[in-house]
Amino acid sequence: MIRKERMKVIEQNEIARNIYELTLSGQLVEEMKGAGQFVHIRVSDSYEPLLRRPISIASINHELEQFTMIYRAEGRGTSLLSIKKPGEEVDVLGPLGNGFPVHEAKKGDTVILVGGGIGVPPLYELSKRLVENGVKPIHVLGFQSHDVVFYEEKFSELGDTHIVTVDGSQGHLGFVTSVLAELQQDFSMYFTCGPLPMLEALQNMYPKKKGFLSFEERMGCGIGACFACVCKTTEQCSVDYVKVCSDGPVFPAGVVHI
Amino acid sequence: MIRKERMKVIEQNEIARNIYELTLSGQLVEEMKGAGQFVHIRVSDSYEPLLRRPISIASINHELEQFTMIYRAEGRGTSLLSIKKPGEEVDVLGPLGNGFPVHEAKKGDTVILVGGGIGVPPLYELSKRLVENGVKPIHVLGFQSHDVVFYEEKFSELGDTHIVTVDGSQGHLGFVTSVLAELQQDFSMYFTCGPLPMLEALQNMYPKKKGFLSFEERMGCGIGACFACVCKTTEQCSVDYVKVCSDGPVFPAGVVHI
Amino acid sequence: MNRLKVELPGLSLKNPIMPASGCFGFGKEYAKLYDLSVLGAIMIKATTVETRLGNPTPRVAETASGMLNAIGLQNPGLEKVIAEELVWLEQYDTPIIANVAGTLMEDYVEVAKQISKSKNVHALEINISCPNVKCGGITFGTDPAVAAELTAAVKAVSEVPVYVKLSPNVTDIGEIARAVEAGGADGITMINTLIGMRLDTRTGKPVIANGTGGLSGPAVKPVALRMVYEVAKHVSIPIIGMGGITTVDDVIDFMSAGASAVAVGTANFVDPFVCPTIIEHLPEKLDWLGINHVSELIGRSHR
Amino acid sequence: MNRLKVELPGLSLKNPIMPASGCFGFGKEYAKLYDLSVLGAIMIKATTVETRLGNPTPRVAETASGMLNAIGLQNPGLEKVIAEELVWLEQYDTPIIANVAGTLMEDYVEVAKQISKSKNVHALEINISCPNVKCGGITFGTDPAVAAELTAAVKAVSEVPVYVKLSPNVTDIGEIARAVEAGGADGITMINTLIGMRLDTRTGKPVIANGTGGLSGPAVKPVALRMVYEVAKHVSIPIIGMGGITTVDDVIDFMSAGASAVAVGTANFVDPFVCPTIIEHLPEKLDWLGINHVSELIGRSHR
Ligand SMILES: Cc1cc2nc3c(=O)[nH]c(=O)nc-3n(C[C@H](O)[C@H](O)[C@H](O)COP(=O)(O)OP(=O)(O)OC[C@H]3O[C@@H](n4cnc5c(N)ncnc54)[C@H](O)[C@@H]3O)c2cc1C
Ligand SMILES: Cc1cc2nc3c(=O)[nH]c(=O)nc-3n(C[C@H](O)[C@H](O)[C@H](O)COP(=O)(O)OP(=O)(O)OC[C@H]3O[C@@H](n4cnc5c(N)ncnc54)[C@H](O)[C@@H]3O)c2cc1C
Ligand SMILES: Cc1cc2nc3c(=O)[nH]c(=O)nc-3n(C[C@H](O)[C@H](O)[C@H](O)COP(=O)(O)O)c2cc1C
Ligand SMILES: Cc1cc2nc3c(=O)[nH]c(=O)nc-3n(C[C@H](O)[C@H](O)[C@H](O)COP(=O)(O)O)c2cc1C
Ligand code: FES
Ligand code: FES
Repeated sequence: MIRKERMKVIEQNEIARNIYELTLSGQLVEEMKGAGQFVHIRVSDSYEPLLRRPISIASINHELEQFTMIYRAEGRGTSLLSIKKPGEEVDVLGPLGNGFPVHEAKKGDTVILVGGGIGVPPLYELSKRLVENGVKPIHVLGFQSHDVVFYEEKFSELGDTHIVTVDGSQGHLGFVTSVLAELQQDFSMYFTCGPLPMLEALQNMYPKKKGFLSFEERMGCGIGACFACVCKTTEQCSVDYVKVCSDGPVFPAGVVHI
Repeated sequence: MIRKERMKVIEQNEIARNIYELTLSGQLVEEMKGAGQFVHIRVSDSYEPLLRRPISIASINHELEQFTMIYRAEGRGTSLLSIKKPGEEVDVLGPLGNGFPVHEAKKGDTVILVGGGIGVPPLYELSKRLVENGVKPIHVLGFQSHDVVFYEEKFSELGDTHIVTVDGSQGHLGFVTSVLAELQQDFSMYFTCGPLPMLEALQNMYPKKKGFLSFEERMGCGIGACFACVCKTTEQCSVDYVKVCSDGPVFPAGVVHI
Repeated sequence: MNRLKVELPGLSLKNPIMPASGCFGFGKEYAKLYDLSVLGAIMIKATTVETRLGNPTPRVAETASGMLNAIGLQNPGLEKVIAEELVWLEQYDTPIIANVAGTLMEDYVEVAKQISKSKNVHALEINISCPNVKCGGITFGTDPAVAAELTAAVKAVSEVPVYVKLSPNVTDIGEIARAVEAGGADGITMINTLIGMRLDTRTGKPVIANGTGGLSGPAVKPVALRMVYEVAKHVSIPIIGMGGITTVDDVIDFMSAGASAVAVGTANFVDPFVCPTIIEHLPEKLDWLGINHVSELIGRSHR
Repeated sequence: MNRLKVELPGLSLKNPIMPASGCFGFGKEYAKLYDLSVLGAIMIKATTVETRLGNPTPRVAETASGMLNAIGLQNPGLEKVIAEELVWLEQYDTPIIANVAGTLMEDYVEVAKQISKSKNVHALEINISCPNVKCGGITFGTDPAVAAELTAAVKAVSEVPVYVKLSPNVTDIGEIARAVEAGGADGITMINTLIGMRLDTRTGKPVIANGTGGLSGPAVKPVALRMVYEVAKHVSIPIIGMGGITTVDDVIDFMSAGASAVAVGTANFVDPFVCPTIIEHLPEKLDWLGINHVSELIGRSHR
């Protein structure tokens, strides 16, 4: 069920340049089902900024009733969010959307998780769950440069992790696709979240593989009512369009027209 | 000179119901000349609320580079101001306007200071200065009820202090005028700040006395440029209008058409 | 006594609060959050004869205390709205106001004729004011003669009272209001969005794919309020007011200006529970004002 | 090379930033805060033939990300403005744009004729759009034929180029813009304020004594930007854009939409140093955009 709650800031840290890791606590965590869902955040009680900001759930701790998100402080809303201190409250609506179908991967499977920039966070909870289920994840994480890389260690603890930077300042030089090309190809499926060109490249690279892609779109309501976040679908899909907020943000490869 | 500075919150206390005493520090204090001037406060960096709030200077401490104001948290802006904590910053423009002419009162004079509600604060710095100059102030301070009375002790330390409440829950019952009628009448002048009906009553009560009244008006710029805060003048005045922000807020009795 | 009950042509409202068209879909999403029967009414998303897929994305952009949208009247089309959405909504004890849109006058007439037969549609809202569709829509709303003609044509076929939704993008809103009243409108709803634009500062290009969008939210409240006030002086049919309503105080203001009921749009995105919250707090606010019944508020600015 | 220099009819601007009329008086107050010579130009407060005392107070009210004003064109009158205010302003190396207002066409013509002779008045801004004066003003700005006629009449007597200030409270801003261009205007300034209202929630009465007021500030930026964009498509004379400008980014946006220079109004009240601050930061922003000269921004949204 979707709830709205003023959740408490437990911790907030800048873990890379302008990249913040924020942990919140509250009963809403009870509702969080899986990896790839998101929350819709109101960063202040002012009318300016007005709209909520969609941010992925990066990890869930049901025992402590806490969850963590990782975001880039860029525009007005995320900058305001980044100055929240422990003890302060954040207005959260969530959990929203349908996440990654963890159970598609079976015990013993090898799967590939491909993230780009601030598309990396939801893959962390996903990877934890896959490992719990006995699946072996391989992570390929692309960033702009070394100063915005985060969670390399955390992902490494869960499985093989390949870091790629556009300027080569950390890990491999180039794009995730160049690393992917060199990887073993006997994985059962891929999961990915990141910029549209990356999603498109992946889909083209593995036309025969099962894949699940997480999309981004500008949102109004975040719950499926306003038709702000629609994506056209491909011909092989039975509906004309899907809404990223309520039908997604994760869709099987081939559904969304990129 | 008028300055704009992000001043630091030193202390903030609720000293009566919804009445806050806020002490700020910064170099801008150097410019504060006298009692009755005000500052123009921006309570947040958001565009909402947009406009600055005019608040009187209640006391000045040049040594510590600090000043104190006292305000009622009522609408959106003052409510936001009231949650500022020590260490946070407040955007202050000031000092603005022309305060009370302290030197009109001569050593040995007895003067009357009449305040109503949130018109009381500027009289505190005024009273301190008068006492410094060897003037004897008598304070008549009107409030709605006992729970919004503040600074009784502080004023008492400086001179005779009469508290009046509309509901009689503290001090005298009724309005400041009823107390004034019973007071000695051999004072040289009066100074007053408070709601318009009170200013009018005072002016009518003492047609022959020298008096200085501090006015309020909705403001735009606060510095004399926008013509938002003009008041019509009486016939005996040589100009057609005055601006509360830059010509006032204090005017001699008889200048402003009430 | 129900202190919040308001009677309008075709609409017996248990309270004067309803979600605005396009900000509530056909109710399904919000039904997961609260019982829709608490609402005074529901204004459903604009319905056109044919299925519409709307504009390219991005379709929304944030502005200071407001937002722009250019959804482009995306909706499943008349047939599906009647057969699926409206039938689904029958489970709630809430009158539906069907928002009618189209390109040509015939489209409006067709939608009005069919949709007004649905059991739970108690009124129509003729959307002559959507700024986000290229032909039709906006022009109907800016020419008094055309607006009157369209009103009359819809009125002739509708089985329920007809409200006309006015555009704020006009020189003289009073003139348009009088025209639609003369055309036979049973009520007016206002305002639709103001035309606006946001640019990407880096590229200089519009953020919204459509170029321009409709401005809504708290930023437009002063404009909406003044227009409701203005129109209330010119017509004797009731007004359902909207534009930036977010709090109980906003509701009081719109009704004071002359609205008999109000709609809440953008605020649903900021707080999906805003409608029930307002409804819950309205009685206390009436107490604070020393007012017995909400209808005493209507037009008190003018008295 | 001066990266910020912009040449407009009558105006050689060292940078495209100037305070908007009515938000800067005649400069005296801001001169105590900074050297007015840093400004591209100054648009002085509206001047009428006679002394005007303006509307009753309250004259301003705050709204979400904006404000309402109904000052009512208070000013000392033509004679004093010329003899005192303009003479005082001569000490600064900054061209003055004189904002001309009145009730009848003759008033405008009279003010234009006299004030355009002042040494430092390099252009006139004909205020056909003030929403806060009962007769004149607003009607001139909403009727294309009248707007064109007034423009021609002023143009006939003015010794300096004439800019016409447009009202946003119209159905078709492009039409008015074309009309004043046809009437001989050398440039357009836009937008003036949107008509709006705020009510006291307790009493239901307007907060502003005048009833309605003009809405300005960040809230109106999307509307202003779209109108500048629209007018830029319709006319070939330059536009000075305004409406909510507060930051360097806002300046970039207005110039991208088609403005050749911009004016800053309400933001002066929020931060009296806003104009020099914007001017100071403009070059870094050009660097960030990879642009050499500010004029390269003009109209880039359209390209
Ligand atoms: C399902 C989903 C999950 C996301 N998860 C994350 C995450 O885990 N970490 C992270 O850093 N970012 C994430 N994003 C992107 C994030 O929503 C934007 O970076 C953020 O909204 C920008 O807000 P701002 O205040 O910084 O920018 P502003 O420029 O102030 O934003 C203005 C408006 O545009 C919207 N907007 C701007 N950029 C985007 C964008 N890329 N996607 C959607 N809306 C946008 C904002 O929400 C706001 O309404 C996610 C987006 C979606 C749709
Ligand atoms: C020269 C001067 C000195 C003042 N000194 C004090 C003081 O020492 N202590 C104190 O508590 N109050 C003082 N006031 C009144 C104070 O400015 C208002 O109470 C305050 O602006 C209200 O803001 P808000 O955010 O609570 O209300 P909101 O309702 O959010 O205000 C909306 C707008 O109206 C303006 N406004 C509302 N009430 C007033 C008012 N009474 N006077 C002027 N503008 C108003 C606000 O500034 C703002 O622009 C003074 C006013 C003036 C003019
Ligand atoms: C995303 C969105 C979609 C809208 N769709 C419609 C619509 O389909 N039909 C219509 O008449 N109005 C539509 N509107 C306008 C609203 O119903 C309302 O008139 C306007 O938004 C002003 O109210 P607000 O400020 O409370 O949002 C839409 C508004 C928004 C924000
Ligand atoms: C207090 C105030 C007074 C104004 N007076 C005038 C005026 O005398 N003449 C005029 O043409 N515009 C006047 N305006 C309009 C501004 O010049 C400007 O067009 C408008 O405020 C939009 O810009 P902004 O949002 O930056 O304020 C006034 C605006 C304000 C806020
Ligand atoms: S954001 Fe409203 S439908 Fe997706
Ligand atoms: S507030 Fe602007 S002149 Fe006084």
